[in-house]
Amino acid sequence: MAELVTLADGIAELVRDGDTVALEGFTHLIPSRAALEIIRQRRRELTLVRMTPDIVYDQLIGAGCARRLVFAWGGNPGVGSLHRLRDAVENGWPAPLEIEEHSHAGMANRYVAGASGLPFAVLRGYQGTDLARHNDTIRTVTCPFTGEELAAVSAVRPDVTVIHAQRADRQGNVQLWGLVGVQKEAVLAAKRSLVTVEEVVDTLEPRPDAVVLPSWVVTAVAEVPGGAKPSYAQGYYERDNEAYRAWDQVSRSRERFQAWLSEHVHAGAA
Amino acid sequence: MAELVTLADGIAELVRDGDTVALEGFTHLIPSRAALEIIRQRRRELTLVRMTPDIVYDQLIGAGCARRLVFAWGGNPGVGSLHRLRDAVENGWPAPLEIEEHSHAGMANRYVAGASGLPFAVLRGYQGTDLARHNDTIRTVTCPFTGEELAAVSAVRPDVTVIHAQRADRQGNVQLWGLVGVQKEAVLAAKRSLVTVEEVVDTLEPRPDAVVLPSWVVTAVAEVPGGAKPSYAQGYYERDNEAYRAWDQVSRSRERFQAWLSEHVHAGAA
Amino acid sequence: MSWTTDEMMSVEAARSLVGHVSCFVGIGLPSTAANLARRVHNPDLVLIYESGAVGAKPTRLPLSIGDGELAETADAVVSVPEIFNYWLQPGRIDVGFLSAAQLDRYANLNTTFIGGDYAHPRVRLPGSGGAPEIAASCREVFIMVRQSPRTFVERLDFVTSVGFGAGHDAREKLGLRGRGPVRVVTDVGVLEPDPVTRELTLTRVHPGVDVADVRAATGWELKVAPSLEVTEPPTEEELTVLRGLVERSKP
Amino acid sequence: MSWTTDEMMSVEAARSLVGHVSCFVGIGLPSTAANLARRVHNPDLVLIYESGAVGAKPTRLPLSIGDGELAETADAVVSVPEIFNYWLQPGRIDVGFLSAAQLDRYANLNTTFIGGDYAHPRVRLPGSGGAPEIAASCREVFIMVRQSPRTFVERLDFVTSVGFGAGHDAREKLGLRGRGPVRVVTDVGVLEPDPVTRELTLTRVHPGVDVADVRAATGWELKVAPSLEVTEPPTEEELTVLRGLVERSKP
Repeated sequence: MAELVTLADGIAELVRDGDTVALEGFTHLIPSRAALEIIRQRRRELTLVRMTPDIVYDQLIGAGCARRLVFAWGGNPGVGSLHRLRDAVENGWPAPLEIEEHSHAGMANRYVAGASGLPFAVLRGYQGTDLARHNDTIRTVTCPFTGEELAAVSAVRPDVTVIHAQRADRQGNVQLWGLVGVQKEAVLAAKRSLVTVEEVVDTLEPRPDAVVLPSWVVTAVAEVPGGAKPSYAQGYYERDNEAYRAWDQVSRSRERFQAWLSEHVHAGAA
Repeated sequence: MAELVTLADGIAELVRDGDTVALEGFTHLIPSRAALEIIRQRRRELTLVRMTPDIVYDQLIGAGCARRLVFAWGGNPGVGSLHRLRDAVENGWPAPLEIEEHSHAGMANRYVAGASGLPFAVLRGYQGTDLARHNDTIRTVTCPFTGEELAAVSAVRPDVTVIHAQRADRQGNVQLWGLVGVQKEAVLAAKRSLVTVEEVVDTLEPRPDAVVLPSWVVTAVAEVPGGAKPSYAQGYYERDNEAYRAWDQVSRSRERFQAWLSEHVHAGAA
Repeated sequence: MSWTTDEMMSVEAARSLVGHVSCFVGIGLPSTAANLARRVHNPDLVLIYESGAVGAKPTRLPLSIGDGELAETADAVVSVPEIFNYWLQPGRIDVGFLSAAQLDRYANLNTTFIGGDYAHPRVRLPGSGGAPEIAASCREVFIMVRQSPRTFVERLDFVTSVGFGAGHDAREKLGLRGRGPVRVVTDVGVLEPDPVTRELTLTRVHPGVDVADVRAATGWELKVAPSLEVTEPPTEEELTVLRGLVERSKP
Repeated sequence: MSWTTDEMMSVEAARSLVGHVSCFVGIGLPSTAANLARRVHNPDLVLIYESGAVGAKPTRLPLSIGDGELAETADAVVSVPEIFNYWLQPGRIDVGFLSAAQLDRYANLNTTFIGGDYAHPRVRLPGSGGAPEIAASCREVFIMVRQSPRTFVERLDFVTSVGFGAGHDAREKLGLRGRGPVRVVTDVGVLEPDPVTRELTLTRVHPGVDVADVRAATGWELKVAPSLEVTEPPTEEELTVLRGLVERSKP
């Protein structure tokens, strides 16, 4: 059964140096505050997994937490580049970053395989592209009925998955709704999981388009109101598009980024 | 976009002699009235696909509509045998019945493969059982990453899938909720689909645990209130457990079954 | 209070669920035992039905695995593919609860046919349903079945679900990841697999049952544990709750 | 009314959506065109976003493919694995709408990197996202991209998404089932694949554009259709709606 913890304790307990860590939330419910806490606790050598790295991974990469990035689309949605990600890949700053790159369909199916206890997943994908040339987690498999050759991707099994949800009850059952992305699969594929939530409530009222993760498949829940900002939490607050645009400026130079780090993440740290 | 039709027209148009037909609904929302209409229209040589044949397929088989049965569990839930199914398999009455038999996990994944446009699905299943000995749609596949051998099942692609749902709107968008079984997959795997609904409404209010099938993936919708009886439609009526018990008596003898056919299905037929 | 052999079987099976988090429940005897356990022995037990209800809390025994009350009281309702792929297959469910028409000494199960051959069976049974993968993937499997020579057979007519195959490490060699059937609860006693050979061994008889009765109800030369125990009789609470549950579930 | 080249491009792309049922929409230029089409050219057009919104009806242009309004106005909201596996992969979506940083004469696309090599790129781009499978699986693909020699290149630095591979029947030989990129709409004209070689051929120029301008904006020796047409200028309605949409979507 999931334990109710503080964010700091949850990250301290569940995210360890060298871990493979997935922070998921497909444009909605991105666990932004949890990412900052990982930076604040100065985790190192992480393999970061995420379909759309977004500004949360730009921050983690710029802060030097990552050794490797597993992803499908690394941009600032609707704005442009992730400058810290680019600086790491193009210039090795602050450290070289290995990349393991997939399509969305491939990444989604890698989580599905992980959640299903299978070593791989099959899809129609990658044919004719250059992606498989640089990635050993993309291979082929032959249909035993038709002889057709299809793409195979290896399962993703994170050491820990972190997601943000709207609610949990006091028993640690988690409820999220709206665009629910790949979060169920990412939690079920992981060895451990931490869910930050907008609020802990007595009872989870059933909602349309809701996913419920029962307490017994979640390791820990932390109440973190606003934990997805500047992403959004449907029913709580909207996406702060201006903050995404502003990040473009902050992240363009190493100096401004480092100033932001000191001021917004490490200031007041113990 | 789905067309609104009468049940008789929908069956006449979409279910043809020799078709592979899936009637789905896993213990809930079973399209019982549609099954009776198929019998009434005297379809022949059907390949009937269904995870749990239930009394609807007992009726279709007893009435001589089926050439082949593709299934995973053929009983009267909570009551006992399907006597017409047994009579066909054990004694070839009213005609020999070929069977293609899977586990639930295998059948569910065959629909998933069909809905996904893949020729097969991979699962951990069947190892050590006698099922694959009698069924060429169960084979093995080797993981291209780990070398592990896993079960492979071929996709199911029905010519037509028939399901029952609570509601549709006038544009033919379909909404079902509660235990939604494998109906989405069965419709998306099929070439054509017919959905019977409790009612056609102006607007589909969002509901917890609801699945929506957009009009453009459904061929036809027929308003058939009570169309799932003696199964149930959550929010409309409960399961008529007594009718399931009573079927045991009706179906035990060929004579009583035939009397039931004349009286309840063909009486008043054109 | 006196009790029937079926009641003793349900009570003893329910007791087996103490200390477990989650249970994949079939209909019939296993459903009675799991629902009794949630009332008396393990109130937090998570009941999972293959119809897609995760954490169902039925007030009466469902006649079918898809009774409406299962969805209405569940923590989460998911599709049938999801139940098998995301919940059962990865081995996250503690206990799978099965019954069968035939069982052999290695706890392999037959629910497919009896007599004749596959193409021309004497008695065609419902088939596998969820059983093969429940038997394969749950961390442990409990079996409930009334003991008789027709049920406890030397050789199955069909292997629908695998227990320990041909014994010893046959199960592991098949790549099955759950521990397999660790307990068979019958109306006369309890059988458990030998740690080495995996052959089912009588470890417990229910009150009033002689070992000779159990042997007579077994279609093979039954092994008996040297330290054979006698099951604790049902308590008044167990019987009261069980009977209330059955009563409430009558049509 | 006068108009910009970007406006002409959006209007012409929107017109391409007449007669189609469903469109898989990316963000940026394709989103503008698809939303314009739903307002002017094809009110029933079903917009599908990879974030899981099927049948979204946004009132303004979403900045991200996951803006809340997409889910709130959708006919159905599904998970990301489902969008790719059940909706995109089987080929049930009519049109996939893509853009790119580089495109070659066979309409193969690069959104991965420019310059240097994969391990040491000069400019690292966002990567593939949903594009490879959109390009593979939609019944048809429309591409929107501003035409310049830096974009319309002789040779891609990386093949992220396949158009017609090396031309002729290369696409079919790869097993891709959708018809591939049937139209490339740019700010200067429209290119379509030659029926045999599949090489992109200029079939239409926008009003006021010379063929020489288009050639100058193309990094290979551009083929031009003998019966070159001129695009109808944007109507007042098209421009009014487009501008309203863009205006409403400003931060």
